[in-house]
Amino acid sequence: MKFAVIVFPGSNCDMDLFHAIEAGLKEEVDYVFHTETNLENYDAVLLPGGFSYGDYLRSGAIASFSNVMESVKQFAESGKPVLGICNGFQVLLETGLLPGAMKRNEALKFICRPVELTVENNETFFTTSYDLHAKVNVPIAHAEGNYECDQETLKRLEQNNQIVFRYVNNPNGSVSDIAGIVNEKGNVLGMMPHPERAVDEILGSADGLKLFQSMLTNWREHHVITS
Amino acid sequence: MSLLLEPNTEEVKEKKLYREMGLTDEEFKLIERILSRLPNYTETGIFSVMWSEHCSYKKSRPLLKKFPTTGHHILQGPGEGAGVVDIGDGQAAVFKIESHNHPSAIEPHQGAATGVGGIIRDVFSMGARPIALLNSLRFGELDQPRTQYLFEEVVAGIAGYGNCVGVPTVGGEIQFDDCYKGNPLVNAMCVGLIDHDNLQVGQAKGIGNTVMYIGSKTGRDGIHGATFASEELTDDSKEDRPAVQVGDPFMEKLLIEACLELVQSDALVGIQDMGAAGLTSSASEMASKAGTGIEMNLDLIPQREQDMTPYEMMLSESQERMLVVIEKGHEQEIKDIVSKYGIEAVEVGTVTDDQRLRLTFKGEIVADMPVDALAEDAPVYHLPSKEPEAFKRNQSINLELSEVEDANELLVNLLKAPTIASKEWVYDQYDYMVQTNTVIAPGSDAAVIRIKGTNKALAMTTDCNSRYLQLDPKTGGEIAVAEAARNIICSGAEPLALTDCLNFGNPEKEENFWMMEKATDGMAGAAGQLSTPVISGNVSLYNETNGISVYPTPVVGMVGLIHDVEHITKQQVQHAGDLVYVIGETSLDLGGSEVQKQLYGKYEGAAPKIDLQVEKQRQEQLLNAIQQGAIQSAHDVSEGGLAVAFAEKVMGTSYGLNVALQGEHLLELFSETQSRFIVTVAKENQGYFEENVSDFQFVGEVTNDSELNINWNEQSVINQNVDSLTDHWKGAIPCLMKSKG
Amino acid sequence: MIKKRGAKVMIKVKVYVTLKAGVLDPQGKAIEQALEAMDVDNVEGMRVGKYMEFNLEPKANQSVDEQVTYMCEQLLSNPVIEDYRYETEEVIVR
Amino acid sequence: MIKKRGAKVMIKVKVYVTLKAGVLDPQGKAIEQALEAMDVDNVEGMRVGKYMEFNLEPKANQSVDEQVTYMCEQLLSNPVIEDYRYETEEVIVR
Ligand SMILES: Nc1ncnc2c1ncn2[C@@H]1O[C@H](COP(=O)(O)OP(=O)(O)O)[C@@H](O)[C@H]1O
Ligand SMILES: [Mg+2]
Repeated sequence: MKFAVIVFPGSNCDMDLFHAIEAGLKEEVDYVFHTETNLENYDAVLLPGGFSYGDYLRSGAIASFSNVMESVKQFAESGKPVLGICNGFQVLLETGLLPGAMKRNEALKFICRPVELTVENNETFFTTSYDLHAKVNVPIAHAEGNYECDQETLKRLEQNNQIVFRYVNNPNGSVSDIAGIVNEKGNVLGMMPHPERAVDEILGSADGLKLFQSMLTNWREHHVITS
Repeated sequence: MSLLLEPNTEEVKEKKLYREMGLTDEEFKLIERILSRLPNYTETGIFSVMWSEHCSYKKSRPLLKKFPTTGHHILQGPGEGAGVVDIGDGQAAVFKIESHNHPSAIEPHQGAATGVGGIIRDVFSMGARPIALLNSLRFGELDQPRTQYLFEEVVAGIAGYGNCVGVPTVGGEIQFDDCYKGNPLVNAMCVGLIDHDNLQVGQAKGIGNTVMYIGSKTGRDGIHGATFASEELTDDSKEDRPAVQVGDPFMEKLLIEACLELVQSDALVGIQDMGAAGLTSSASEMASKAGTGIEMNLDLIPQREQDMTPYEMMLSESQERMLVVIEKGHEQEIKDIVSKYGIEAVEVGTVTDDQRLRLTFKGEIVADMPVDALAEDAPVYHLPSKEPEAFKRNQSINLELSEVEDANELLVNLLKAPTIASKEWVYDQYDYMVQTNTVIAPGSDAAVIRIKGTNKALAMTTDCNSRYLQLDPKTGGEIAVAEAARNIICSGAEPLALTDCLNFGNPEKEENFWMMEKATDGMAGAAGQLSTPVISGNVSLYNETNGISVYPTPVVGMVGLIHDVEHITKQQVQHAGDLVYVIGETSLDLGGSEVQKQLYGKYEGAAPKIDLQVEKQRQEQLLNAIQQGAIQSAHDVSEGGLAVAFAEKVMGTSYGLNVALQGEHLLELFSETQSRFIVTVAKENQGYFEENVSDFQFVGEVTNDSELNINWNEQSVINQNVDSLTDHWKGAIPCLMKSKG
Repeated sequence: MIKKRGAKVMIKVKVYVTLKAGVLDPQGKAIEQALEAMDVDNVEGMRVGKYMEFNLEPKANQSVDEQVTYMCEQLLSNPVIEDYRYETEEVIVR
Repeated sequence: MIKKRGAKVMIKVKVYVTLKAGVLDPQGKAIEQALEAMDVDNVEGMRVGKYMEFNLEPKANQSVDEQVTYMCEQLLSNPVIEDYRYETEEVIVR
């Protein structure tokens, strides 16, 4: 399986994500620069965390206009998997690939710490390796992770089972403890916590690895492996 | 400001305008002699910043000479952007610490942020990828609204910058004492990783080569910042406000990636960041080091504002700018590399053979000075010093000892003292995990960063207990180095080298300079004894408000090598049933201790003694035992003594401790005797431990009932639920900050 | 407005971006609390937004309103949680 | 203004906080670049500031200007790098 890690100016978790795929999942992965327009050779697109364009104006806002995002939209529309982590999630919201918006954390401070999540939906392309309602330990590191959406949207998210991760102890004020959501098709996941920071016991948790493993397993099921 | 308004050459002399720039009459005469003519306004400004203490070390150089700076593993000592130490496999660690005290006192958020930005540039300008940040902070008492504001904004500034550039902030230290009220200290340290063959130098080699400017445009930011950093803060310092510059961490991140790619290009000859004194210092230092000269056309400098004068351009401290020298003819190659990152590279000058810094502007020569005069020949001052009255008194005082009514209450109060209390409120705001190498996060003795693709890891810490230095600067200086090494050892690492930031008051005051002499004596001695050469550092003087100086605060940043990640050791206990040992005997050392502050509200008496021989032996034995796998957890005993150290070994865990101690006076439980450690050892390793480590005392066992029980001469003096201790310890700072207003 | 020689007419645009009514404003709340801590107790409904100023060089083929609206909706505000309004004024520069 | 029964006169205050001239505005710079990327090429001098709105209940012993000035200098702006200005207007609530 071949992954693309998109690199925006100011992305700073791109290398971590790259490492998680290469050393953790042991699959193929490339950096794809924000100026690129061709994603044909990839089976999954990963939008990394960080501070694209310095988080200026609104986090993710400026990045959502970069060339590569046009291709990412098409990639997503074609049903292929797109994962946005932290700033990547914010980009997906600003691009409209996912509903809602991010506000500054309730406490108005950047928060970096390991948090506990519950897996609310283990039937998505990204979560089948988790048990339903499993408690997983994955770090957060953000200043604008306070997820906001109107009541209708929230109802829809709940009805379609689009809420994939919830915080056990809401750290940032997110509506209904939301930590991660998928689009209706289920092929675009955005989450504030950093699974790529939890792929190695020596760093405190490997719970994030299952997310990438789910992607691999589900991709294989749809692709006869020729070799 | 425009050219026309600038004073002419005669006015500079007659009106003694050079004084406002920080030059003395003698220095001005010297400049006249060097040029054999009068310097014009621009030249005077350039000399004044290059000859400021911040850039020239004219008052501290004689002290810095005492530091041991060499060793078989030292690849680069003081003199470049940062020091470099070999860590094997063709890799090296690059690190340096720097102060941003005065800017932070005026504008805490931007002052701290730009301090972080500057030290990161020092590291990647060596060709190294920045892999960790630390910071050492000093504030007044945290119940003061002004202090709360400074504290909150400094932390936010560090977080805002470090988090954005994607370099994890993994450690540091914070001390609160009234002497820092008006003059907080903000020291930032950066550690980088490099392959030997990527090592860069800030040199303008090769006559005819091209000088290029990379990064943000030049504005009128921080003009005279370097001089400003070399003056005392007075109430009207607030009028110096234009000296405060704003950082752009986004640009810095782009610069890091662009420069690390540049380093791979053979066209790159030399690179240096435009730190203090911006274009002036980078250009003259690069030329001076290479024995060449530089000619620059200021019309080509990218400018953010209209009608900038040569004076303004040369003295601007706009952030996120680099100066590079490249082989003639390869300009386009460089432009192509950096433009990928949306950055501009502009030809602004050439390397010449006449060892002069020559600046042209609108077709005229506006400055023409020998580079060595600027970078090397600043007058060096050997200032007079005098032993302060207080010193002798403190050595002879014998402190009256109050009985400890309630050791439980005293322990809780110590854990709630901001200097000892958990700093979680702070590092919660720092991204300490980005780059996914942080094996030991903030909250243990030293932070540990693994090195991907190897079995190795780096341990790092900053330390300085300035209370000891205030009472006895030499001993305090020794302790600062020893404590840093202790923290490194406890994490399972071999101390490699150190960087230091000398924060002192006005050196023209004889008592202050005496403090500086003694402190550096102590540090130099300890650095030698513990084989941790000084490979970089920085000096920050005039840390005074309205004549009151801060305590002598020579912050020590140390890096150690963990040869095998298996050796990584935490401060917290690991298993119930493990044996608890104290290494080193305890005496009644209360001078400068936290318990003295608690009970008597002041520091007096003699600082704790330290025997560096003993220190070294214990450190070596403990490290060896760790490397042999005989140690489950290790923690050094510092502020608050054994009682606090025992608590620190279990707080935040589900474990407890049962320990029994003997002594003369219950205050010994809180005494800050040096060279002590608390370790836990698995039963099966008891034999090995007791044979190979000396000066140990078996004191008890790790339990799993999360109770801290301490018996003193068969009496139970402390029995506390660990969770409630943890709440007090973690709650103290958030609580003070909430009551803010 | 008489156009001086060499001078150039520009449109000075001021954009105000605020959180939609009903969207909780953590910053506004924090400021109100800080004010109370300063014994300012007669403030209510504090809302914090963004204020942007810039000069726009008028274009022949596009009205100022068209263009500013486009900028606000596309980039300067996030319609999901924010409202915007703007003011324009002719100024003569240089 | 005639005060209706049960109604209450409040002062609606609008505060504009901007970076002092000459102080680097990285955010403004980034937005300009983003606009260029969107082919908006006729914008210059983008500066980003804060905008705050709130209601103030007039006090007998202190003028509105005194109070707003105090708030702006103490909390709402950072006098070291920012300027502020404000507008006030009487409104009747409830
Ligand atoms: N206290 C010190 N101990 C050792 N080296 C020092 C000390 N102060 C400054 N230096 C060295 O002097 C050189 C110049 O220091 P500095 O001006 O702070 O560097 P920069 O120009 O990068 O800011 C650096 O190599 C620094 O490591
Ligand atoms: Mg320690």
